[in-house]
Amino acid sequence: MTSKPKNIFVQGAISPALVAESLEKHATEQNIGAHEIFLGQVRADEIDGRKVAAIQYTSYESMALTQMEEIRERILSTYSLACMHVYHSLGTVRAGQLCLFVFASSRHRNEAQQACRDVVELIKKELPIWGEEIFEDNSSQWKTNAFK
Amino acid sequence: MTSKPKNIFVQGAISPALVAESLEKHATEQNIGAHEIFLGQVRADEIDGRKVAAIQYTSYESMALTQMEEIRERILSTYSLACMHVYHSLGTVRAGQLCLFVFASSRHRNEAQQACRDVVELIKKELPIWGEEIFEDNSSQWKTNAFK
Amino acid sequence: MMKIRVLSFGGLVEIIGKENMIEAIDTDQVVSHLEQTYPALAGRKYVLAINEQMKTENTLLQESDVVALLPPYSGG
Amino acid sequence: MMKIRVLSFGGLVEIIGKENMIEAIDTDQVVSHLEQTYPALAGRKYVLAINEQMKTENTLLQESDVVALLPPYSGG
Repeated sequence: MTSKPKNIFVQGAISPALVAESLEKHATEQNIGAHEIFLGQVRADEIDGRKVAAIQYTSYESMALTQMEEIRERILSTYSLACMHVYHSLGTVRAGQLCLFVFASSRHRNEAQQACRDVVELIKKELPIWGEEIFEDNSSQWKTNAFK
Repeated sequence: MTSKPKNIFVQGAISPALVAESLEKHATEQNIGAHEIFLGQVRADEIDGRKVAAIQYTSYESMALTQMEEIRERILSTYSLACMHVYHSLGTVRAGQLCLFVFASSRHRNEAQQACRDVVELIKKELPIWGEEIFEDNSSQWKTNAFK
Repeated sequence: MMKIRVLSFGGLVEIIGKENMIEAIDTDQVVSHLEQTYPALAGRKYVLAINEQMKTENTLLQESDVVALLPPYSGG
Repeated sequence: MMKIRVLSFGGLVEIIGKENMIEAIDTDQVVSHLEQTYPALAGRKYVLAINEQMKTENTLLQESDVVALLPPYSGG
């Protein structure tokens, strides 16, 4: 890879306005027929009687961006997409706020739907990102992605 | 069915701002972990040398809303969702504008993803809605949904 | 003989108009009467609904029934 | 003997800190030296990366290499 990988990281929560802006940007591309969007939101899970107030995200950023470029290339060579955008939070994201935003657009819906699904799966599996659940009593616990 | 079915119809194009608003409304629901969103956009297809400028949507509205209630019940009994929203345009939607917005939220991503996919499929297959493609030269042609 | 309200949608509106009142005792009669008046309807693809319920077989009609001619859908 | 830069992430930071300089010729030595200094590291689940590339087998190191200890991911 010669070009600098595209940044996907956002400090803090992802704003719903970013989703609207991304859609507006693609209103001029007249060969797009379908947008598929996935958003991850922090749940106020209760674990052993303690309620999650926020998740604090950290990452091995340079490695994550390189890995993301590889995922992007894999997806773009598998599906015929007009575009694909990914945003992931770093730092604190409170319960109810958004931490992941995946956006895929294509001519027909199948491509965008499958691509979006695969990308979310690969992000969770392959990007060196860690989330620490911060409970309301200020105790904390490191999350581990379960794959079902 | 005793209750009045929920309206899904929007006059003209669906605004990207509606997507942001829908997300904002669910920021307080702290047991949602995933939002899956599908958006249909009018393509400027070229058919026999004529370019699509807009699609004009009409519907057998009362029947469509009843059918949509049935789809909704089927989906909610199949998948465990926190919520599901559907918006479809009536009237004129220009190329590059949005005509369909499906929104499904759930605790874990699989449910929302599958539900969103099924709902889009069922909307195209079962709702009495018709789209007439209006070309730039003002000629027109009725669309037919192809299922691949 | 009763007059039945018949609605049409999509491309069929250009052929038979949005609404017709047709004298008929069943759906087969509705179709044949419409085809007599609007020959271009013959050969067009559509399904019938009575009171918003799809019907695939010939069905007896009642005064208050609303019949709808639905060409292939193209929503979404 | 060279000093290798070792980064750690996630829950491992609480055990060994964000960064260590470890004298080692290969990754096995990195791990055993870290476990000597920080006994709590033993038994923890993680994989190793050298210069951002995952390595599953013991690998010889060069002066400029950056080794990273990556516990199970939990992004998304």
